[in-house]
Amino acid sequence: MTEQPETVFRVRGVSKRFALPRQAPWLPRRFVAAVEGVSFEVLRGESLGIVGESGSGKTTLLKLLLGLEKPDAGELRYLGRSLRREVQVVFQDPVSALDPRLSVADIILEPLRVMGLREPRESRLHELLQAVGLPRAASGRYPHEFSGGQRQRIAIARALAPRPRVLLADEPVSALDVSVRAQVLNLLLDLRRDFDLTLLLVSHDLGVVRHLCQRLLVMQSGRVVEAGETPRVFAAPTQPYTQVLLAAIPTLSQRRTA
Amino acid sequence: MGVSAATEAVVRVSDLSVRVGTVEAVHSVGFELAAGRRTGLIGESGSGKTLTALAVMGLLPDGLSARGRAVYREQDLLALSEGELCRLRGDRLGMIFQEPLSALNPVQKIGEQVAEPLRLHRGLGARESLARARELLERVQIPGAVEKLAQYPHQLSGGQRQRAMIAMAISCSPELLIADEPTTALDVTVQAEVLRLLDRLVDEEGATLLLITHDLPVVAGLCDRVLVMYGGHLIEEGAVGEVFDSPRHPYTLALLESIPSLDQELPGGRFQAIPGAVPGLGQFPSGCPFRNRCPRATEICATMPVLEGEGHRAACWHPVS
Amino acid sequence: MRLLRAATLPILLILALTGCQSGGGNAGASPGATGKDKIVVGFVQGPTSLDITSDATASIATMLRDNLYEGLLRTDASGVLIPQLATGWDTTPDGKTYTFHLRSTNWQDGTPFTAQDVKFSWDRARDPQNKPANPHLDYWAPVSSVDVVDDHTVKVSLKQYSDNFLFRMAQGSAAIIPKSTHVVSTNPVATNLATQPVGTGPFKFSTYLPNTSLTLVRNAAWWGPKPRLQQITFRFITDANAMNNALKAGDIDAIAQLGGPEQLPSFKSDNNFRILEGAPAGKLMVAYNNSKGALKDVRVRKAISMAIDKKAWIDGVFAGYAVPIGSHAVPNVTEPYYVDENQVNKYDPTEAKKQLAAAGYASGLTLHLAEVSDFPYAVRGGDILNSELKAVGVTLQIDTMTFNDWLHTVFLPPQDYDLTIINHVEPRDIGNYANPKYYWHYDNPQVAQMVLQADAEQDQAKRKSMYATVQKQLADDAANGYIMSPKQIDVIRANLRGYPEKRLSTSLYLAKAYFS
Amino acid sequence: MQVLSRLAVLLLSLMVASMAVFAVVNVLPGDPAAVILGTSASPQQIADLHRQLGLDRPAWLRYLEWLGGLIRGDFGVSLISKQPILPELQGRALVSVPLALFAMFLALAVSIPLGIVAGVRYRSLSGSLISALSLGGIAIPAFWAGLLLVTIFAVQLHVLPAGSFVPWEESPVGALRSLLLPSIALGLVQGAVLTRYIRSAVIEVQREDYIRTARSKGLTRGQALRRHGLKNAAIPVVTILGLQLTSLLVGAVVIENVFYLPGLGRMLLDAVRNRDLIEIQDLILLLTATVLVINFATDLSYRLLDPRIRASR
Amino acid sequence: MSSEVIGLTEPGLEPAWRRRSGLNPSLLAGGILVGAVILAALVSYVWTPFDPTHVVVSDRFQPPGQGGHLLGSDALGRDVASQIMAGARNTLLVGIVTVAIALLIGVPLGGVAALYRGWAEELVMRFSDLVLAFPALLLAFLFAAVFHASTLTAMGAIGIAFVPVFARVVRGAGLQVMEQDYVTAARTFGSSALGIFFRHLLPNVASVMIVQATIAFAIAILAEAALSYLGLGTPPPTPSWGRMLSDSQNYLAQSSTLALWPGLSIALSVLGFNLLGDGLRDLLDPKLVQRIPPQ
Repeated sequence: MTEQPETVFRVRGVSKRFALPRQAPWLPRRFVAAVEGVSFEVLRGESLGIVGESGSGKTTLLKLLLGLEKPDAGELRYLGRSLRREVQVVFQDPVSALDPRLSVADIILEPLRVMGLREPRESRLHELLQAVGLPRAASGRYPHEFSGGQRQRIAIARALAPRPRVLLADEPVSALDVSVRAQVLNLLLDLRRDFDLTLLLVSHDLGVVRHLCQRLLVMQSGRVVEAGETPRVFAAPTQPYTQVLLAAIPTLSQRRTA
Repeated sequence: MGVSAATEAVVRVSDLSVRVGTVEAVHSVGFELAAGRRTGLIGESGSGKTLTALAVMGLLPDGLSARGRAVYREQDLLALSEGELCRLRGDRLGMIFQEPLSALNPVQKIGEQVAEPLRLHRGLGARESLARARELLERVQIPGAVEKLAQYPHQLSGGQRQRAMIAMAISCSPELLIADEPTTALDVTVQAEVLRLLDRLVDEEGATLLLITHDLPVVAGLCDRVLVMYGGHLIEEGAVGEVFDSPRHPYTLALLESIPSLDQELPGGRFQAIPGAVPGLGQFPSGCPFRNRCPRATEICATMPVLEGEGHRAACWHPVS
Repeated sequence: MRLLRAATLPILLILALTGCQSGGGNAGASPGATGKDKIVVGFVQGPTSLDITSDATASIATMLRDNLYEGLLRTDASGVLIPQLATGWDTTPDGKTYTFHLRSTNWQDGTPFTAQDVKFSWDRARDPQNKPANPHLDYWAPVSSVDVVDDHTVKVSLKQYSDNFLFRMAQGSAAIIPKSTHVVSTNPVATNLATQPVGTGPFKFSTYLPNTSLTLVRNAAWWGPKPRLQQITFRFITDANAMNNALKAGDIDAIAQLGGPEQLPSFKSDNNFRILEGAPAGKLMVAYNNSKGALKDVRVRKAISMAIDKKAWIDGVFAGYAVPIGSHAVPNVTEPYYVDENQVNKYDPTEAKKQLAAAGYASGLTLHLAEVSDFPYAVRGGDILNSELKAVGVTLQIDTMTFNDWLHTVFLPPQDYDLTIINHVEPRDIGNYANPKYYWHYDNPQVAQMVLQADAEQDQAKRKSMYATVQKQLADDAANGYIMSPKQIDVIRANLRGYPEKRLSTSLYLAKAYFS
Repeated sequence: MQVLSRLAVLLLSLMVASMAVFAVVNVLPGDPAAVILGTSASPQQIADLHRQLGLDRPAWLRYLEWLGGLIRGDFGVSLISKQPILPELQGRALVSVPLALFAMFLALAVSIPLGIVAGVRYRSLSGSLISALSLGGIAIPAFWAGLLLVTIFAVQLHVLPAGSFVPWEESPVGALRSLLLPSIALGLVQGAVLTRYIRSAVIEVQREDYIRTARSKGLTRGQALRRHGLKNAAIPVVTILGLQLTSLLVGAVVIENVFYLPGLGRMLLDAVRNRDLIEIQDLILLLTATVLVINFATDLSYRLLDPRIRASR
Repeated sequence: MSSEVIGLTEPGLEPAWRRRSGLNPSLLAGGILVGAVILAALVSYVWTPFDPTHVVVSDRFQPPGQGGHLLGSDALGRDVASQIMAGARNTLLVGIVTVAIALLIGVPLGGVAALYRGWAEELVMRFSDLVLAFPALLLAFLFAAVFHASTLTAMGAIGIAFVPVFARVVRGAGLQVMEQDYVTAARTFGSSALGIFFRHLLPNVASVMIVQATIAFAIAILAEAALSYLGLGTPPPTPSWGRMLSDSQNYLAQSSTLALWPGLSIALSVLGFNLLGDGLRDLLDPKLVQRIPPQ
């Protein structure tokens, strides 16, 4: 591990603001800043967690990374060959993530179709289904026939289809039942290892981030307030907000004393 | 430990079943809510926990029906007329709902909504009840209570809305307060504040609390008893310490294990997973609803075990020792 | 449930309103808006202008002639000529000079009526340069000059004797209009009568709501016996059914020329109403454009005429209240030269097909019908014609249009059409066949010649035989598809008296009408 | 501020609508003179009318003149009757406006109670019955309803006039009576539509969480619906009400022709039949403007009812 | 109510209490009525009891059942049943053409608005606001005045008046679709707007469109009937229910059933399409169907 780690994403002072609806045509537009002056780097092969509460700008940051939004200021670069192909995403809501009108096969192969990648589709499909632990028979069925956890697997399979190098996961388990979350998290662990993926995990669940991510960014109101190695941040948070955040997490060991 | 016989039960639920159309979603659930105690009702989606609470309150949606008994002070709530129930609801029985934005009337001012139970049950006039509403909003620590009285729900933040809901529910000092996932829609830091507030208020009012949640740590921090539901069955019940420290039912155990620790590494570097998925309503297996996901399941599990034990009870043929 | 009871509120309100009138009279005889000295008369069509000298639309003459405007003479209800603004007239033996002795009276605006007005009116009427031109320029064709003898005497010189002259001077467009007032320009002469009509008649103009109603009020200064009615309102109701309902509901007191005779049975059985069944008047025909395409061929025209079952039309269109005609004349006193030509081109679909085949249309022919959607008879006739022509292999394309459109495309240039269904209500209008530019484009010089000769012929027998020849020729040429002469039917409230019965004149003279 | 902004939008919409009407009538099909005279008028006639209408001047000038005239209250002169249009319009409005309002009143008076009952009891027989009735009501063309009403009340029973109009100045009661059957025919259909919308709004609102909250406070179902549900249910209904008034206005056009009422609808139909383009232009714009103003009013009342509505729609 | 209560969040689970088994009664009734109209129209091309335009005056006002006239004969002795059958053709034609016009213009407009947002959306919405200010009948009047009344002007006007309805529905539903994560995902793979429109947006708004089209069909029937009744719709001799009704108005005294059949035909087919729309709505459960002002 003496090799100089390769940078995948370089983010320098990136800001993004959104216009609010005008009160009247003659009044000036008002804006709200979603991301403000954010800088960080994502290194090849690492898993980076981005935590923060609602409104902290983590979803906007994700969209900026995906190229779905353009930053108003600052520099944001993907340093690989093709952002489209090499960076894929898994969303929070397994219902909205899959087009209900398409079969599982169509959904999983959609990136290949759109990108015009010439690959034996059939065999790739089976590979992917196997990788996410779904039976072959799933390919002809439709999203509504699957449970939340299974749907999230389908979404992951789709993300893996173009053989990405970076996987962005936006709250991948928060919409799932407690008892199935671990399955999906384990799947992410396995895939990261098997496919040598760089993982960017956006989550408000610190417990998940704690075990899935090596490094951590804490966001508050559009800014990164703390960044560091996960164990270090958990053990000794330097910023007051991080401390509050960590203290707020209910744990089984905190018992009410009647 | 167990509930001492001297403690009077505020509500005694027995043999409560809820049907969704033709499907039974809650199966013969029985439990007691002892006066002044806080009970956590735990379960994943589809476990029937919310239906159980709504059945007790007589607030089941159209098309759903409840059978069994829920006795409050010698009155079976399930047998009361709408009028009799209305006299209890909002006065003796309070309820807090999960999603404060949709649970508040979007076109009525906060003050009016908080004041309404007081007018209804205490016969207060407009001015008096609004003054009381202001006090209540202050009590739930909403900043700028006076302005908030005249504001609409959409003008409040999520946490403030939930506080307003709580103010509304405790306005008549209810004996029983049911909180249905009161913090699920909130951010972690706000959740912590609201839970602290709830904790304090329940203490001050001396109310009996039934807290419904899927979040085990929340129960650990707030409750002294816990009920665990799965597939419409009550599968384990007991004091929080006993159930969380030595769970009997494999499901409870699995749930507890699936919560990753914040200060220890994962055992074997992996999250503790329960195989399979939570089945949909009406698709649970017969007998023990957990048997198709349970590592201990045998043939006998096709028959539903009864809830056994003193104080700490579990419904399992092969309980965790 | 309280809410349901709330829903009954409007019902109570409705009951209150329907009840309002129960006190007002018996069902069917409800007075409606009608008082003792006011009358409301329903008309199918409103006037297109209030200037009687500007437009051929029959309703203008019906409403305004004799009520508001007057001429030197008029036809009474039975068609006899009687003096009006002229107290009498002298004729020279050669029939070429008329001397009219005028009544001493005033215009409704107070200015005196003089011989100058007569000269002005008729000189204007016979000058085609005027805009709008008089629709009946041909009425004055025989006139060589109109001369003022003195204030109360006018002399009219004709180029030759004209049998129709006096008759025509009794028609609407020959009404006298004031010279000194209401003229807004002199070259060409234009008046504002279209909006502010002034005459010498028993009623004067009050208000006009286009397409709704025209109201006249009594002219207290009229020369004749004071009319009993204080006010006449002509209400325009295009829809025959609405008209019938309006009469039944008491909204109107009379229907002048019933448009929908199919409802007569229901009036017949009701004592509150009287049906005035007049003599047949008007020529309802399928007019042919004799100069267009296949219709140039007499065999085609004959074939269409033979495809038409007059009985079906009489029953289907006028509920039997019509008599068949075979040429351009009707069997009543205004057209004493009438001969029955019904035997020519009798209904015979087989023969019609043969004629079409002979003309080279064995495999079919498509013709356009210009259908005036305002006239129920035209619409119903169109449906019948469509079916009858289909039976002989002619496809009919129906182009519906308003009467106004019809005037501007069929009747007036460009006169671009194949067939049209129209009821010619002007009496003694056979002379139109002398005019090849008339919209039928019937061009037969012999007929033209004979029509003119007949009018100039003083001998009654000779004249009649000439007209008979013309009628025969028109029938043989199938100049138009002559079908029937509908009977003039008015339905009036039973207590209405003095309403012109069995009227033959176009005008609806109401100076003597009153309610008993 | 927001209201002012909406007002500005309204004025702009009126401008654009007037341009659209003017364009359709004047620009699209070529020469309006030819349109008026029909497809086969002689060139001379067309040229004459062309001049008479002032069509030899540029379109934008004529548009501005027309608009300017409208603002000054000069609606021009009818091509057919040669009468000024404004007084005619005013007289006609005295028939059409009360007709529409009367029909609206009837529709509301019937549909509000029925809709609420049907919504509250949507699972029971009475609710289904009202629902089925209203479904039938929607399917019945207003003019057919008018015909049936005439047959029954005017032709058979002779209790109400079959058609035509007694002017207000002649007899206010008579005028009301002549408007009654048309209002019923018109209100029937609109009432049926409204009933359905109120019903579904009430059903919808009863399923809302805040109704359950209200009941958890001790309100009965009925109280919860009255105190918390109805105002919320009114929000979608008010939107419908705006559309409803619009369709009432248009429905009045048809109904006036069934009953021979001298209203704006008859005027419009006559103008269309006679191709009185100036009158058509005026009338269509007038009705369109009314629709726009109704929409504006709906929008405002929506704001009053719903505190959540902000600058954006 | 929160979805938790009835377990709607559960994938693959239909709320059991909705009694999905068996046919939805609205759908069934609507299907039967609409089917009857379509059947009548189709059969009328090859067979009607009589030629619907054939006049036999001597046979007029036959009561129903008399002389082989199932529904009687009209004032000119034409067979009413045959005219009703042939009139169904016209009714369907008008419905199909108007809805097709509205779909062909409205769907792309709404799609553009949903896909591109910004000024394109603004433009589409302002345009549809403007057109909405012209109710179908008003537009039909305008067209009739300018182009001469015909079936074509009627269909064109009604169709154009429906355009904003479809544009708005597609936009509304489209905006919802565009917010779905699967569209975001498609964008991350580089799907073009057109690709998203055809692959994701159109299939997902299809159910709304179907329901909306059914309702629009019903309104179109009413509007055309009203126009024909006023003489601004289908010209003679093509049989049309609206015109039959206006004809029958003249003979209410002779034959009261004459006004019954065409009115009933209109009402039943409108009812049929409305029921079908309701049934489809229950079946497909689209959330965004817009209301069209009737008549």
